[in-house]
Amino acid sequence: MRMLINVPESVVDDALRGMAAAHPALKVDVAKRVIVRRDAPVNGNVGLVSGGGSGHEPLHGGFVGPGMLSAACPGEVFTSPVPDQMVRAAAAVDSGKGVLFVVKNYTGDVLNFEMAAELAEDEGIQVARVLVNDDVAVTDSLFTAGRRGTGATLFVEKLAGAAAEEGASLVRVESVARQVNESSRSFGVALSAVTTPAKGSPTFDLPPGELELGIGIHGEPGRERRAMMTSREIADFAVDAVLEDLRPTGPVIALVNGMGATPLLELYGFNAEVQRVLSERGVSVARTLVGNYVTSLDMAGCSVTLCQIDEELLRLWDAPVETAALRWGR
Amino acid sequence: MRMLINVPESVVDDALRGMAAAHPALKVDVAKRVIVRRDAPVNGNVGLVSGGGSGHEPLHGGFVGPGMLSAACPGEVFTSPVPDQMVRAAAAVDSGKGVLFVVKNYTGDVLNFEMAAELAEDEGIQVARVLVNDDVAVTDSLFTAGRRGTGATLFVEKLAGAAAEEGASLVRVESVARQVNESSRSFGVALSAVTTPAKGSPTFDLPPGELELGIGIHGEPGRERRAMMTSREIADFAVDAVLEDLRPTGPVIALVNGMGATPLLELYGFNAEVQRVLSERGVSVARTLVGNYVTSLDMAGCSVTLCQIDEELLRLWDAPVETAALRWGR
Amino acid sequence: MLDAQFFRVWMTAMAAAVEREAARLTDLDSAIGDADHGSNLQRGFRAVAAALEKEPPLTPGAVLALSGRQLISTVGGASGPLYGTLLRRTGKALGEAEQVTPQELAQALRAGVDAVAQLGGAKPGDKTMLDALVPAADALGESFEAARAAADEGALATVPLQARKGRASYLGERSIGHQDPGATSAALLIDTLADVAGDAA
Amino acid sequence: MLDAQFFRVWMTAMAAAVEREAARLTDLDSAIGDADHGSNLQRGFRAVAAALEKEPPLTPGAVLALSGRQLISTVGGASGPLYGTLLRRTGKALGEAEQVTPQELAQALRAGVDAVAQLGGAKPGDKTMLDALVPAADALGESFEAARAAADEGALATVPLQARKGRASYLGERSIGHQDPGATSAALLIDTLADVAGDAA
Ligand SMILES: Nc1ncnc2c1ncn2[C@@H]1O[C@H](COP(=O)(O)OP(=O)(O)O)[C@@H](O)[C@H]1O
Ligand SMILES: Nc1ncnc2c1ncn2[C@@H]1O[C@H](COP(=O)(O)OP(=O)(O)O)[C@@H](O)[C@H]1O
Ligand SMILES: [Mg+2]
Ligand SMILES: [Mg+2]
Ligand SMILES: [Mg+2]
Ligand SMILES: [Mg+2]
Repeated sequence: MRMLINVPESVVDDALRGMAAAHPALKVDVAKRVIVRRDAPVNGNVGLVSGGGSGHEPLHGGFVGPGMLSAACPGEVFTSPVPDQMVRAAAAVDSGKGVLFVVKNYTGDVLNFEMAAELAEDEGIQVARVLVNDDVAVTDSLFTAGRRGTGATLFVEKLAGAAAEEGASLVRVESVARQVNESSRSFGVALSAVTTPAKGSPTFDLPPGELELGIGIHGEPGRERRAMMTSREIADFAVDAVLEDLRPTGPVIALVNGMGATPLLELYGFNAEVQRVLSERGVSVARTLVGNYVTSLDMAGCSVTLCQIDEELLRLWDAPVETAALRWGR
Repeated sequence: MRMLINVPESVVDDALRGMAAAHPALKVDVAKRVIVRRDAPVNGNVGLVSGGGSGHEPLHGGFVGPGMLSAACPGEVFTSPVPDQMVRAAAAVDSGKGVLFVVKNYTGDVLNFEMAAELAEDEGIQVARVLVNDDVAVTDSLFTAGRRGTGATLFVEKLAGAAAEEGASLVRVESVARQVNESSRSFGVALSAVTTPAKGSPTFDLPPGELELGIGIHGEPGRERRAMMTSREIADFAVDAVLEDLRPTGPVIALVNGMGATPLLELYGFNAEVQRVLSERGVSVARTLVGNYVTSLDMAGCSVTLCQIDEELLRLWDAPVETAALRWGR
Repeated sequence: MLDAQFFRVWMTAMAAAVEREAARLTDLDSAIGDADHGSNLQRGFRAVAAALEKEPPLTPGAVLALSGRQLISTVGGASGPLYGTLLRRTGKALGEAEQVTPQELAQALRAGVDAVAQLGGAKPGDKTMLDALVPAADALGESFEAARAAADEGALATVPLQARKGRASYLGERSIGHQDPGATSAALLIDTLADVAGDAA
Repeated sequence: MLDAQFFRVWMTAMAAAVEREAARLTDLDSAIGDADHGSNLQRGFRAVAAALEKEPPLTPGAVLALSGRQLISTVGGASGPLYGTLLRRTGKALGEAEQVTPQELAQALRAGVDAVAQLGGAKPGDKTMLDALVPAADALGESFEAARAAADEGALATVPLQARKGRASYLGERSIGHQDPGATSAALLIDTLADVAGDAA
């Protein structure tokens, strides 16, 4: 095990203590596992709450702050949080205008947020929910749990967060979130497997010289294994997979995302290839974000997420955001 | 080889093209390998130029922008850039108030920046140089090339950059940089070796269950190999190594830095331990930065840098910065 | 007749069984999931055991309802709400009786299993815990040992199936050839029930 | 007498030798450095060969001076300025003569080596390229073959040394037992010189 940890059992608690120390703008309840922006509830604003298994940092805790999430609920590593956390988060951020849950489409997240929504409504909090399901590697059919939520989560949280910060109603914030999700698609590739603290060894065996196409963010194997491809070939494959499903008719925002262990140097090089293929396909790119944002612990690899935007979404993208991991425009 | 690249030879050029596409606020000359803030030269301001081998991203290119570097010169992977790049960068950012070169103390960087300074002065540019040498793992003696420059580079670039942005003179910017370097010390630990694109296999062999103490940022082995330690033990060791040399008499800024492949979840957990030992040692921490900032490609591991600050340095730290990798306070 | 004590022993024995089998469950989950099923249940059933010890409920229904609530509040993931609902709804169906017959338990378990199917939207054959739970609930009317056999068989029978629910469904055909972790832990739950019933008999 | 052609052949042969030995130089550098010495020199000597081909300089001094400038502008790292300075200063010391004697080359090389020592602050015994270059420059007065032997021996003799300059010095005692990559490439440079001189004779 090559991990910078104490014991597997305390990984999430330790990280939350470390976050609390690093980010005075966050209220971090380590025991209850809720990360809330310090000024919550913000009068007149809808609360935006997300959460999911840990191991995807900076998602979600790194996106809590003005212009993005009001609160995040980190679960155990790769395990969705429990309803108690979400209810607590909702109560902490509700200013009376209601709360939107941003839920990545995994059975665990869906079920736990569903229970939480019921409980929160019992407490008199108005709750709406939006499912993020952008991963084109999974067919959205009766024969799967539906497309997974991956990179588009960042877009949903940023854009709906900007709307919430402007004082938009719950209906409006929810509709922005839904539009963003419907306008976004992702595809991911792994160059190595993941080692979770609990398991201590790679979740699958990927010999050097091979890669997994169509992976998720939980160390699950992908849809297909292939011999190693170049950055150029991977970009062609991933972008085409996204475009085939998204069929954008206007400009997009691109997220060129690292899975955690791929150096930024390689990610930027990969971005050059992503931009090349997009321009070859006649897709214009309004904004690009390159970095490790929606990660899978120590997995090497990358994903591409495209979100088709209109003027309003572009305005919301450029709106100020002030979180641990995304900041601009104040 | 588990790399997201085309061919090893084009890694740096590819990355620069990708940076150019992602960051419209930067002028990236891919062929000449110079990254300059778009509004350079800024009238009335000293230019701040750094550079070094690639593979440490976001250092240095990710730190170019208002409030930090004016320009950066990326070399080949782990190879310092050539004087031509630095001269070009100096010419691009000099507004007549002179240019400060921030040089990490490696023989290659020192020699190339030295040659560049001579050439730039021949062209009528006033140049000062500051060496960064903060790594306490290397004894600063006649028997070594001197302490290496690692995490403190970020502090020097941020704080001297803030001074330059305020219009301080070259003498003043240089003296801030020197003070910051003298007030900073680092110690690094590797949980895995590095694989450079050129070599394609790990630079040294580190069996799981062992770690290297006192590593640099170029895949060099450390001073000592030990059986795996916990996050707590590593924090004790690293912080004590830094404190022994720094002996701070006032508050510090802490950089808890990932070497590239260590998940943010683990880094935050490590930060909790760093804060614990600092508080046990009676050191008060004014600000903390956690993340992958001064990296070594795909190395797993971390480093701790402490910089003792006074009120003026703290003010400069909090001053606005707007770069790809560090942003706040505008 | 089965009293509150019987159900407490069942839950405690299940907690011990999960400790024993956690690594195996996580291994199964790493083949077609995210390598956490063992530690998820460990966290949950430790909390169940602690809660039952702290304030032992006095009726069979209350034991299961409390256990289910503990699972919901501590496990997370897919299995937390699903197992939590299974026990809570089974417990609810048992009502306030101080003792219940095996027949009543069989009926109540059927209600719990139905709730799981409704919550998760899965059917037998989708390669989930239902592949062990549904046949077990059917056979429990007959005997504890029949339920054990049915659950074990159901879990084994997930190997050749292609998953249609949960994370394993992302793998498409690559999920074939692996035993479902949730079906395996469900069989463990029924096995433990049969063990406890055998000891009590 | 050695003319410009001789020096161009030397540099071109060195470029070929570096291509051949690049992996070995990088391996040596990975043991006690940062695994780039081979690719550094490859990049540099490819540029040297291209520049000499594009506009062949007409004097020995100009060949070396141009080669040195190319290394400085393309290599980076420690070896770029050091090898660049070596060739530039050796070239400068040769002046504008169209032909030079081996003795004159030996003297000029000594000046180049001194410049390397001054620039990098290293002395023989510090486990650097100087451990091959200094004895080679000393022996070149005698013969090309003596210089080859001295350089090779000097490179080999770096194995037991503890590095005091360059990256390898960070390793302290762990640098002992490895041959210095720069001393190895320096020996290659002198070997190539001796080869070319042997072919020319
Ligand atoms: N929709 C569903 N209905 C019933 N059982 C399900 C469903 N989805 C998943 N499961 C069960 O949950 C098990 C996985 O549990 P666990 O690993 O603890 O949660 P997660 O998948 O969130 O990591 C699967 O093996 C399967 O038996
Ligand atoms: N101060 C110095 N003086 C002379 N030679 C040196 C000095 N420092 C390093 N070297 C030589 O440079 C070699 C390393 O070159 P190279 O790997 O290309 O550069 P870098 O160390 O910057 O990666 C060493 O093996 C050593 O022979
Ligand atoms: Mg899980
Ligand atoms: Mg180097
Ligand atoms: Mg699981
Ligand atoms: Mg080197």
